[in-house]
Amino acid sequence: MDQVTFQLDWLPGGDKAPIYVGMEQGYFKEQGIEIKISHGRGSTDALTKISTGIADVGLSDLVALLVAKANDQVPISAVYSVFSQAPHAFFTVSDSNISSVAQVEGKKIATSLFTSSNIFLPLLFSVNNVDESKVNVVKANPGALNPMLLTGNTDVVISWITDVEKYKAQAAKAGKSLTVLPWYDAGLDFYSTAVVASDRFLAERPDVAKRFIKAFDKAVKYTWENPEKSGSAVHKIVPEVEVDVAADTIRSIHTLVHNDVSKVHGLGHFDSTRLATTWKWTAKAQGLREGAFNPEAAVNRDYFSE
Amino acid sequence: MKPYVSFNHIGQTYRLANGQSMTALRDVNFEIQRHEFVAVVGPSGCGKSTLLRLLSGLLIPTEGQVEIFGKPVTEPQDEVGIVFQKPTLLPWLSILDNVVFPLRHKRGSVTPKDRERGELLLKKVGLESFLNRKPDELSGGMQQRVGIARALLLSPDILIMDEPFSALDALTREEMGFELLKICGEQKKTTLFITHSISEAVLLADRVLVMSPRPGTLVDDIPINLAKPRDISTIHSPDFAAYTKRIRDHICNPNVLPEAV
Amino acid sequence: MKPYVSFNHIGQTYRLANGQSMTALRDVNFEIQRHEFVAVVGPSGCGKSTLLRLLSGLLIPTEGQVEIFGKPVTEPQDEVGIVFQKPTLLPWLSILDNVVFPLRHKRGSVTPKDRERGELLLKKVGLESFLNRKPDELSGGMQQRVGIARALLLSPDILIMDEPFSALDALTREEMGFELLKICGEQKKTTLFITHSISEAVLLADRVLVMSPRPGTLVDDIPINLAKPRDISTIHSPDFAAYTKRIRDHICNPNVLPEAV
Amino acid sequence: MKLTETVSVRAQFQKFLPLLTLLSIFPLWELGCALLSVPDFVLPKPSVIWTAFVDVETQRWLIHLWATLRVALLGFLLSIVISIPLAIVMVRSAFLTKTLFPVLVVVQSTPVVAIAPLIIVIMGTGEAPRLVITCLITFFPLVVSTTTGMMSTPPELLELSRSLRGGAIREIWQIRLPFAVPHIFSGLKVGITLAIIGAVIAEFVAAEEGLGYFVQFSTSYFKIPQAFAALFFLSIVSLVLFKCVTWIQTLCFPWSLPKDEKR
Amino acid sequence: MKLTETVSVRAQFQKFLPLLTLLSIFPLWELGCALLSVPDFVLPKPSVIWTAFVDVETQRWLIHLWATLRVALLGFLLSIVISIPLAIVMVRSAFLTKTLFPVLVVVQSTPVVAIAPLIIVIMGTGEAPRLVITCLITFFPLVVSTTTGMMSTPPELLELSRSLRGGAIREIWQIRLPFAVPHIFSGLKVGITLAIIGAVIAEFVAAEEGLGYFVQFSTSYFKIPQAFAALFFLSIVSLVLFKCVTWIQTLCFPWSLPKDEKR
Ligand SMILES: Nc1ncnc2c1ncn2[C@@H]1O[C@H](COP(=O)(O)OP(=O)(O)OP(=O)(O)O)[C@@H](O)[C@H]1O
Ligand SMILES: Nc1ncnc2c1ncn2[C@@H]1O[C@H](COP(=O)(O)OP(=O)(O)OP(=O)(O)O)[C@@H](O)[C@H]1O
Ligand SMILES: Cc1ncc(C[n+]2csc(CCO)c2C)c(N)n1
Ligand SMILES: [Mg+2]
Ligand SMILES: [Mg+2]
Repeated sequence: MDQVTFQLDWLPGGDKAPIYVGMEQGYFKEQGIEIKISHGRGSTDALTKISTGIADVGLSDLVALLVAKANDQVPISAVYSVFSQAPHAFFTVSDSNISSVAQVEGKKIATSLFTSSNIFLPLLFSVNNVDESKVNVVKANPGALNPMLLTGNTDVVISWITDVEKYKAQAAKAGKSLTVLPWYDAGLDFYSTAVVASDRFLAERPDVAKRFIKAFDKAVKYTWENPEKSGSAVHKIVPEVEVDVAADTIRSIHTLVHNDVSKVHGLGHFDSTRLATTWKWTAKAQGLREGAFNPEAAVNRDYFSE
Repeated sequence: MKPYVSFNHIGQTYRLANGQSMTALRDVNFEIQRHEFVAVVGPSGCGKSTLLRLLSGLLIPTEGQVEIFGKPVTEPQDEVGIVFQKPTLLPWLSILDNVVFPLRHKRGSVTPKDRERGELLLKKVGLESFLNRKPDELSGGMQQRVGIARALLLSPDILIMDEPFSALDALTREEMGFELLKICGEQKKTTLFITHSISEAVLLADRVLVMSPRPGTLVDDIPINLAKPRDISTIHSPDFAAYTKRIRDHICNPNVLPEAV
Repeated sequence: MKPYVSFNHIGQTYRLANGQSMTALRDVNFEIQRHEFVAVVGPSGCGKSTLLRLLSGLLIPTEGQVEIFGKPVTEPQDEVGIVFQKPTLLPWLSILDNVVFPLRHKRGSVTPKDRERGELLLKKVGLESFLNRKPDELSGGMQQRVGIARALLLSPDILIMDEPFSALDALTREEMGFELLKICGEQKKTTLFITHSISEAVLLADRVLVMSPRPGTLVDDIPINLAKPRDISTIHSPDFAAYTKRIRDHICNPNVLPEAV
Repeated sequence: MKLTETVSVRAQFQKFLPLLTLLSIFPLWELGCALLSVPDFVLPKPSVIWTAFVDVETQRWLIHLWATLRVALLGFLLSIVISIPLAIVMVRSAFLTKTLFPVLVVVQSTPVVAIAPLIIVIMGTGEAPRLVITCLITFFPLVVSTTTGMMSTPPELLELSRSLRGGAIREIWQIRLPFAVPHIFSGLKVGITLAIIGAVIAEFVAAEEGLGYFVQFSTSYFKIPQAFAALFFLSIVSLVLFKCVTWIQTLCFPWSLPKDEKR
Repeated sequence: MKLTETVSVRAQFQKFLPLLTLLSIFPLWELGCALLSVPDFVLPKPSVIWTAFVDVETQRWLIHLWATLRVALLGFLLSIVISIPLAIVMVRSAFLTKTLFPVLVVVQSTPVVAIAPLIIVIMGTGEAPRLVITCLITFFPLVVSTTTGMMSTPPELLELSRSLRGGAIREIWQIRLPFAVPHIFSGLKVGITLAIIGAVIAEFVAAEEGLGYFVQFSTSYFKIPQAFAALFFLSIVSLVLFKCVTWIQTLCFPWSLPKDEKR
């Protein structure tokens, strides 16, 4: 059995189901791989752990990887695209009468202190002709966002649609219903969560890497075909995650995985043009020179073939 | 005449850290008249300091009652000035500030006039050139004298002094003794004075109480009928020798070193 | 005969907290022979305790040099036992543990035998029934006696005692004085003994040093040629009276209270 | 007879009065939340917290509890083992004080969350980084209070030691340290609560179990009552450990308690 | 003449030796990182940190610095204002001690980040919640050390006070508090570093600027050298504030310093 340490980019949940599904369905065992999962605290944390050899492979936002590579040549490559759309979204309560991104002008928006969403916000505004100076953006701890929204402390919050089920559950208890305005519907169109691997892992155990990705791909497909079973797979390994919340999450982020992009280019594949767009947006948002880094250097297509 | 201070069948039993208890005083019974100067002598550990703490109201007797002018003493009284056996100075205050501390502590602030009075008292105890020193820069005897000056600051009606001159040399001791007598006479104080010096007790006191070893009881109560005002010539009177002998007979070997008292 | 202890033109100037400085001793110059018992008397604040701290090596003189058997004293010496003016007991140790503390502090541990010795010494100072008490449960005089017992524990060659009997009553004081003489005689100790009692100094010492007021200097150095062993009858000898008078003439008013010393 | 019984009942009551006062917080809290209709996702009512508490299996609680407790206690011990010698060294040497103290201040005031990646890279992902983080958060008050205690030893006791030529080690061991016991325990009291905070913060940064992890997990799922149940559990743990420290002091160093408390 | 000059040069050297020793960390660090080829995103070399430092405009630094400093100092003052009276109250009343202390322990051992929603909903996202968080993190060591200091006042001094019938307030004010000054300052020393930590942690709860915010911000964009530059800045601030506390003690309460330090 080959040991592989898998690094989550956050705490366990329905959006991380594939790795648990692969373990529960025995896909990794079939490939002679034993998985050890390490929880993460954001993409940057995951990247650090993978780059220093604490984990071999894991999840990270592709944008975070591009930034990290542009800033600091981290020895990591993206090998498999999980979410080909970005999960960033505005959440608002239904009675606020905000039904499009453009309507946030003149409103108060609460966002997490440190989320990649923040860097794309100015871009979103300019694409949708929102006057940035007429929007009141406040930053707070992520745990406080939904309470702020539900108590009327803010009109809109910025979150990810991976979290929408958690928001909905709490909103339901407060007798409110949630409106979700994904940014991919408002003109922001790029890759998001990907499987990334340390270059050392790829170089030293190329065969293991290939087998891992094969199994992972199988798990991704299974996950979005069987949300309920996938939810219980997560629950079995992490009892704190409830089956139905996980299943609902899997269902609610279906479009992040199965969408026009994946239809055209196939699940898991990185398309050069979309990759270039992703970097262009990122560079612009981060104030980096577009030519300073070639995004192709951040992906490695040698280990995944359908 | 109604007694000014009275100890009514006082017993004091201390609780010890190890859970046991120890009787320090047993059935102590005496009275002090107004303006009387009473000296207490007795062996080490017999309960003299305990007596002082009882009269000062810092300690409530486990048996009996201490009364000042008929009122039971249940807490410290305003009209009492105390010289403790240890100097008990505040290390962060200068000598002068230590002397005027009772006023600051009672009233909240001191006026320049109070400080003048403090200076005067420090002069009386021979420390006029040490006003601004800190206590730990003084010798043992000097610290003791600061304690005496402090007790006199409030012109208390009742003075309680626990071996106030024990760290002083012969000359200073004698000067301070007569100074004390003068003050007590002028200001009509009632005084309880603990000492190890039998001759000092006889020379200064109107009455000498003699205590037995632990548990302390009174073994003698001797009125000293020597002429007043007392001065250095008093010690040459034959009565003086008789008194000291009587006390010495109580607590000392028959031919004890007289001056070692 | 080579002097055992010598003070060579010693001067001591203290630096004060306020930046000024104060001369406590000036040109003090004397010697102590082996097995000699030297008493020091002098007014309060004249520098007696300073003298003690210099000999004990706790203080290095700002001028001159203290020597023990020809070797300059630059740090505390093993063969010295000290009784401080304050009892200086460790409040967290029992009385017995306080007495055997020097052994524990020097050697690291105490044997049951050491504790027996400690008990014996406590018996000698009359505290055999207080072995397991804590210091704050003792009277002032009792604490002082614990300090004396502790200084004797290591059978030091040189004993330095700062008013060791000041808090003791006449009887205890006398008993302890003769006990001390016996120990010093038997164990051939060299002793520096600070006291305020002139008669005590004459009765116990082979030589009495008399100091002047601040800044302290030696004003007289009086060999006491009274017969040995001394006992209570010594005080009746005419020489005794002469000696005490000579000292008293130095530091007291002409007709000072003799027993108040 | 009757009288003493009454007295004893009253004494018992007196003894439990603080506890009763404390417990009276809960009905007030419940009532306040209900009256002001505070939503449960802001401040859950005690009854709701209780429900959330029993909803989680006991075994899960115990797993999380044990993970946190282990790190907190080991980290606390580690920080004692480090800080007392450090304090001793600094009491002995002014040079080391001047050199080490700024380093300690820097270490203490560096937010561990910020250097967590560094710690994890060095120590791996096991329990070690959490121990180190706990220790980093705990040690400083211990060093400062031990140093302050030892420095305020009365000079006459130090002089006694010098006169006996007991040497530096025994001066520390037999005089300064015993004298500093009350202050060391004041440091330990602060330290034990910080050790728990430290363990929790370490779990925020890197952990797969523990009460802090569970709080974070619950919060990220917006299960606020569950998070409060975990916080409540955490408070109980803190109180018990705090009590243990004072209890050790009472048992082993009764003389170090203020006189009033001894009675 | 020559001799005294040499002595004075040596004295100067002695004085700066600790500083020199401390500064020698940097070349060692630089060298160590280079030799072990530690990647800059794990532990950047001092030279790289320096570059990152100068790359950020001075004005940005000042904005972040001022935001953190303001909250740390105000929160610190607030916690002094709260904890000293609390300590006084607890020294006076055993009942209040027994009732309040558990509450304080609970408050102290509650990770503030976990109750962020509560704090923000009640106080918004302005400076107020950050002040409160700083205060919550800082007050406990202050309360404990002030209480311990006041409780260890020698009984004879308290007896002096009682004999003068100065009353409870003057006993506290003129005897217990002055006696406790060394211990209060030991609490303040711990407190000032915690105040900075507190301000930084508060910036994790809600902030738009500040050094702690900037550290996290830089980390989240993988600008590790920049994060270290901010951490470094933070350390300097801590050292300066810490020095200020000891300096205030030397200036206002010279008698409260250990004898050795006075010289
Ligand atoms: N706080 C205390 N706790 C327990 N026992 C005490 C306490 N204070 C005094 N004692 C005991 O009570 C007895 C009398 O003590 P006290 O201090 O009154 O004696 P004293 O006559 O003043 O002696 P001295 O002349 O030596 O000062 C002693 O045996 C002492 O051990
Ligand atoms: N640590 C110190 N700092 C400054 N001055 C001091 C210090 N110790 C003593 N002195 C001063 O030195 C002088 C001599 O003090 P010392 O304690 O030697 O006197 P002493 O003869 O022992 O007096 P006493 O009989 O009152 O104990 C005094 O004037 C005192 O003020
Ligand atoms: C990979 C990954 N990183 C962070 C979070 C946490 N998170 C994502 S969005 C959000 C709120 C505001 O945008 C929070 C807290 C997550 N779930 N997944
Ligand atoms: Mg007494
Ligand atoms: Mg002296």
